[in-house]
Amino acid sequence: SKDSDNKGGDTALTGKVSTNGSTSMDKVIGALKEQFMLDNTGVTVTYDPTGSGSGIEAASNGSADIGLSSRALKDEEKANGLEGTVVALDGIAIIVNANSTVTDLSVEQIAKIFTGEITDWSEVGGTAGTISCIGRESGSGTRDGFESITKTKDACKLDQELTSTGGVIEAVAGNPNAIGYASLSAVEGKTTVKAVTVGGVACTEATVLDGSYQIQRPFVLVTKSGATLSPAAQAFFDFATSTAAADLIKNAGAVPVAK
Amino acid sequence: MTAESLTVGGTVRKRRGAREAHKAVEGGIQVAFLLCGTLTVGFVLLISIYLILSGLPAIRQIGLADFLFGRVWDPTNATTGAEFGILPFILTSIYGTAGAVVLGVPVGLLTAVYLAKIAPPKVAVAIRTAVQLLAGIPSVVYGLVGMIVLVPAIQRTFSLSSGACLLAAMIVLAIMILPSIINVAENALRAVPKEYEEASLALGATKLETYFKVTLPAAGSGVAAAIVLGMGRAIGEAMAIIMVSGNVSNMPSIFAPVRFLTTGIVSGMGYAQVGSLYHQALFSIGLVLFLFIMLINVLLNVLIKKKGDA
Amino acid sequence: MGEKLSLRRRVYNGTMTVLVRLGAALTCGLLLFLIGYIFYRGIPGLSWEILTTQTSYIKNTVGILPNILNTLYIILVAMALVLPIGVGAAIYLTEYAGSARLVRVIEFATETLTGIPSIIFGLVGMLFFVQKMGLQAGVLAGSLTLVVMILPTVVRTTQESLKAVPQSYREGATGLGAGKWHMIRTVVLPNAVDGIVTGCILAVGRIVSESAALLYTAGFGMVLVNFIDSLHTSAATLTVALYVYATEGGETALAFSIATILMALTLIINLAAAWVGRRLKNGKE
Amino acid sequence: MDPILQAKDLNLWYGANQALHHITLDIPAHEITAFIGPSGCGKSTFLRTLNRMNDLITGVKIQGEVNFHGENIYEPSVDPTVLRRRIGMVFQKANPFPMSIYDNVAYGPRTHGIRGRKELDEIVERSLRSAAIWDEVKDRLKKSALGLSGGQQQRLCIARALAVEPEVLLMDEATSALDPISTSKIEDLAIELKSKYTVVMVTHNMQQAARISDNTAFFLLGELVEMGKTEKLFAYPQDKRTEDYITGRFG
Amino acid sequence: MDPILQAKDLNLWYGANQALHHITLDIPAHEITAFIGPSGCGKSTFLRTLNRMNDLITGVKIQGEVNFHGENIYEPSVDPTVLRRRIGMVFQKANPFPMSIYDNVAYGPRTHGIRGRKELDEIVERSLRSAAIWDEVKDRLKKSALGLSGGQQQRLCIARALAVEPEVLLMDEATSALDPISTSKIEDLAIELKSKYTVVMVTHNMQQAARISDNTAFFLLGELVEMGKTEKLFAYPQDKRTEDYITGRFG
Ligand SMILES: Nc1ncnc2c1ncn2[C@@H]1O[C@H](COP(=O)(O)OP(=O)(O)OP(=O)(O)O)[C@@H](O)[C@H]1O
Ligand SMILES: Nc1ncnc2c1ncn2[C@@H]1O[C@H](COP(=O)(O)OP(=O)(O)OP(=O)(O)O)[C@@H](O)[C@H]1O
Ligand SMILES: [Mg+2]
Ligand SMILES: [Mg+2]
Ligand SMILES: O=P([O-])([O-])[O-]
Repeated sequence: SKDSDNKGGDTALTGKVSTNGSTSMDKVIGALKEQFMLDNTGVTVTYDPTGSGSGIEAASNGSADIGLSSRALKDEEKANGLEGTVVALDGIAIIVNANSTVTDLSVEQIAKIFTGEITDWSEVGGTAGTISCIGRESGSGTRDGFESITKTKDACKLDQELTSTGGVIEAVAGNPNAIGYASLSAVEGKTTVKAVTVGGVACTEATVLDGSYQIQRPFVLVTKSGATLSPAAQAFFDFATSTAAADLIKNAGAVPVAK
Repeated sequence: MTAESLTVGGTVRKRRGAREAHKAVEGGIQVAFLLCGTLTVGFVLLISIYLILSGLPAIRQIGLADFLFGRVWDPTNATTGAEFGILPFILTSIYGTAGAVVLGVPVGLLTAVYLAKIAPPKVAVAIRTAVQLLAGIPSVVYGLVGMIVLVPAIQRTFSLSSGACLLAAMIVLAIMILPSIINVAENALRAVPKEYEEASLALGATKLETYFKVTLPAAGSGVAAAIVLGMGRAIGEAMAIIMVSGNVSNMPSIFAPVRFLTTGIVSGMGYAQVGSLYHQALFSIGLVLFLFIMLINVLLNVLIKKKGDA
Repeated sequence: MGEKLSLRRRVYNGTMTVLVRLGAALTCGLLLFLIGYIFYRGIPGLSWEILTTQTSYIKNTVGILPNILNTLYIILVAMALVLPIGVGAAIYLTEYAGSARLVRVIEFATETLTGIPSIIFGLVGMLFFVQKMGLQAGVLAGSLTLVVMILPTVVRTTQESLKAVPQSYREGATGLGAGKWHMIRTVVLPNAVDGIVTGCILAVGRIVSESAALLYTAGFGMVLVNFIDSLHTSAATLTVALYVYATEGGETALAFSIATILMALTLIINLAAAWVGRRLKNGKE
Repeated sequence: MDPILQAKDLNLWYGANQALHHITLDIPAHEITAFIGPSGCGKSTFLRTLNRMNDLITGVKIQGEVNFHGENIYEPSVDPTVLRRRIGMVFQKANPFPMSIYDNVAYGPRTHGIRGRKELDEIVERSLRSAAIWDEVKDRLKKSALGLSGGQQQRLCIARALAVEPEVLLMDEATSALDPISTSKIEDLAIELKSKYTVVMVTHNMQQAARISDNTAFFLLGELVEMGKTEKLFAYPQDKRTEDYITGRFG
Repeated sequence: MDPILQAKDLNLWYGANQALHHITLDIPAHEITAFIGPSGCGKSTFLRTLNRMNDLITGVKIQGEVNFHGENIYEPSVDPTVLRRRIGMVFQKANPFPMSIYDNVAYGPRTHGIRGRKELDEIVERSLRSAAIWDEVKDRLKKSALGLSGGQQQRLCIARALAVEPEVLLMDEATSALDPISTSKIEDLAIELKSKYTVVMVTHNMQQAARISDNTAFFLLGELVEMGKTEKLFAYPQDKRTEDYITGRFG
């Protein structure tokens, strides 16, 4: 297939591939582009972690070759001539401070916490303390995924509204009473925060892939339907969606979907 | 001797061409420098025009009153409809600036008095160097330290659910405006005629009484200018406070996570779709911020002019 | 005559003395704390490794070489543009301008630019340089934005040093039949060079510490690219990288290491400006 | 009568330069004493030693005594602010504070702890009356003092000095910047004041010294050349240098 | 002989203030002409009209003519840089550039396009010799001119002016900041120079005018009161005001 050609480096690709969007995809895209650039030394792949909203827009107005979204495209976006290709699935881990005694929450409890119905950790089995909800800026794919699944759309009462996945992790790490949501890929391996089980199911690649972990969403590459990508961008796109990328994606903490 | 001789270089006729080329060069250079000079004016116009052009459409669509006085900012709410009220941002910016002034001005003025009147020259030089350094530290560094040190400290001290709040931003801003307040105020204090102090001392006032009851009031407009300058800095700061203020578009209160005009722009910019009303509204916020700054500039000019008159 | 001040006045004086010293001590203490804390957290993380590599997701290592280079590139491009414009504007104002009104307008514009917050420069830079002129977010768009922002610094310091050049030098040169530009080039500018250098150092300081104006004009790119490509490739400077690593990547240790580098740069820049400033003073005496 | 102020073998240095040499002199209470001498001879310097205003200048060194009511004011136990309250001063250049006329006069009393509105009102009125300026300013007490004419400003400064009820009033060329009418007002004022206060004045104007002072001291190059009753000193100067000076032969 | 410079009914205003009134005067070639008069009478102003140095001051308005070799230098077609090359100037305060002695003298020739090393060397030596300073500086040509004494600096400035081979040398109180020895060196120099150049000098020092000038013009309040051969003007002043001035009765 084409990507194996690239790997062989027979076709000397050159140029620049710009990607722009989801901050949750930081790890995944970071790993993919790095490998791709090792394989194709003539190509530079850039990644601007700006958020899913502007990633989708960047793809549509052409300021980036490939947009990155951590939520599925909406119908109206598709109608506007955008095409989404899922590269991976990602769990949205519900994270609490490493010192928290809470280990499991149901989706309903999570929803009540974020909408302000439950305000103290003692109500969900933790040590008493006012819960601090940390969420994402509107426009974030992670927020979109979280709110749709927990049915809390536009109803969350947040203590902090941060512009990035890492920001949420840091804020939860620094606050014993905090709860937040963040991409599984970014949470894996962190010791300062821990992911609670949701309805008894831990957030892992396996549970995301088999669907037993409910709070999940896709990582999407956004392109303009009909428009042709530059050879370099096309090669990167093909590489990212190929099985060859699966290990990279897995190592980055997400769940590859390529068959 | 003919008229020509003076104009083209007298006896050395072969230089006539060179002379004329030289004259052209002189003219060209003057025009080039003029262009450089007017470029600054061009930049100011560019900024004003772009902000107005890109800020007005959203305001027109949202409605000026709803935009300025709306209490809810929820630009992507699909359930109940998006809302674009920036009153929380405006008030937060005002409160935050006021807080920074309340915290920073006393410390700044006291330091200025110390530097201008009390400190031994060598100590004064050392402190002045320190103050300059404080002014040069990048704002993200303030934000970083605020995020790692100040925010947890506030949370623990006041047993809050989260320490990222208006107070944290006020403290960071207060520290950031210190250098400009100290500098301007110190200069103003030094400019107060010695006669005022002599008169006060001759009446039996102590030095400190003199500094606070005569010198400081006499430096009034300069001190005011220092404060206004600090206000301008505070209201325009973005990157330091985005890291400590919680970033939720609440109406301001001291322990609430809040969003400023500046941080509203920064955090929205990554997520708003270009061309959407949300995106356009961010430029409208920019326009409002710009108007605030212009107001402060005018104030500053008035104060400086007053100082010039006195 | 052994009479003493009333208790109330002694209390007032005592309190004020304490307050004034406290204020000064607080200012110094803050600075010492900031420097100390940042160095304490940042120095352990500094390594040759970090300074000379880029962040790798595969190897799971961090490095800030791209950001160091981006910062240098932006300094280079911005200074190369702002220096001639700023010095030119200052020369126009001090040496040529005939109309007092034009001078006032230009000086007012310069003052206005000084007061505008950097986020506004970022916004307009994005609208104009990135969107309108179609430059990609990168070193070029970022530098152009910064040129607008730091122009007043260069104009003002240059203007001051031009004014400090003795009028008698100008008269001397003119009396020998030198044309205006020749005179400026041969006797005025060489004597103002210290001030121009000070202005440049200050401007470099602002470039190094700037972040808000660069987010959407220079971008967040963390990839090593060569100078030419960097012009139109998203390129995060050290400050932007600090912001990204601190808030998005959760790399606090790395953020403090960058902060350490930035503090050291600030220190060097301040000292350099002070040193040149002193030389300027001595030279003119 | 005992002298209220007495300098004994007073020497003063600015850094390494000696500005006063062995000054010994008595200032009688309730009289006007004038210091005359050419520019730079040390009149102002000496005047300022009398209420320790020289303390404020760095590098000043003083040797000798100045006794006020027989007590050396340079003793460490003396608080100069208390001293200055009792020995007031008016400067060559009128220096009202940039505040209202009222606040200018009230400044001293307030500093010394008087807060009562009524009491302050009384002091302000009394001081302004004593300084012969009440009628001119009584309708604009709340206006800025900087709006007054030079002569009015100087009288305001005198009122301000009187408001703390000093015993001695030092005046350093208090009229030299004024027009003749203002000058004569202040001269009249000085004569009136001496019933209650002791006045010491530096003047460049020999006519003025002759007109209003009771005693005159003549300084030259940091030395006191001669001091005596004014009529006597001008009529029969004891020292050749004094004679040269008052007959205008130098200075 | 025709005058080399000729002012005709020259008026000059600084803004609204008229500083020169109807000056009409001839300056003969190869002689020394001195301008005298009390401070502020317009001597410098008039001198600077002769090579258009007043062009540099904003707000100056000039009416009338100055003819150089019969040609009006205020014609629009005249290039002032060419004019100033031919009418050089030396200022009251020596103003060497902060460069080496050599570069100071070479500045003018270089400005006018001479680049050749050897040619420049020659010009520098010749000019320094003409200014009677060669021997004092020949071993330190590469050293900064600011290291010279005041008198040497002034002679260097003269050398610098001579290096562009002017026809006229304007000197504005060129010796007033100098000690007597330096002054007499420059006076001797002026006398020597007149064989090749025309010298116009402003001086405050009447003895100097009397000693070295051939013609003297006396200015008062912006007017030319009288001009004539120096011996005659000093011996038999035609105007009462000239007489008062030169006998020291005012100014
Ligand atoms: N602050 C100072 N530092 C150093 N020297 C000073 C200072 N003040 C005055 N002097 C010197 O002390 C000498 C006496 O000065 P003083 O002002 O007392 O003279 P004066 O008699 O008041 O003169 P005038 O009539 O001009 O006011 C002068 O030589 C003066 O230069
Ligand atoms: N640049 C200027 N702007 C306005 N007025 C000026 C300027 N230069 C000189 N004047 C005024 O023009 C008048 C003549 O001045 P000028 O310098 O020619 O006098 P001068 O005879 O050279 O005096 P001096 O002997 O003191 O040098 C003076 O009243 C002076 O104040
Ligand atoms: Mg005096
Ligand atoms: Mg003159
Ligand atoms: O992936 P997001 O940054 O859009 O949450």
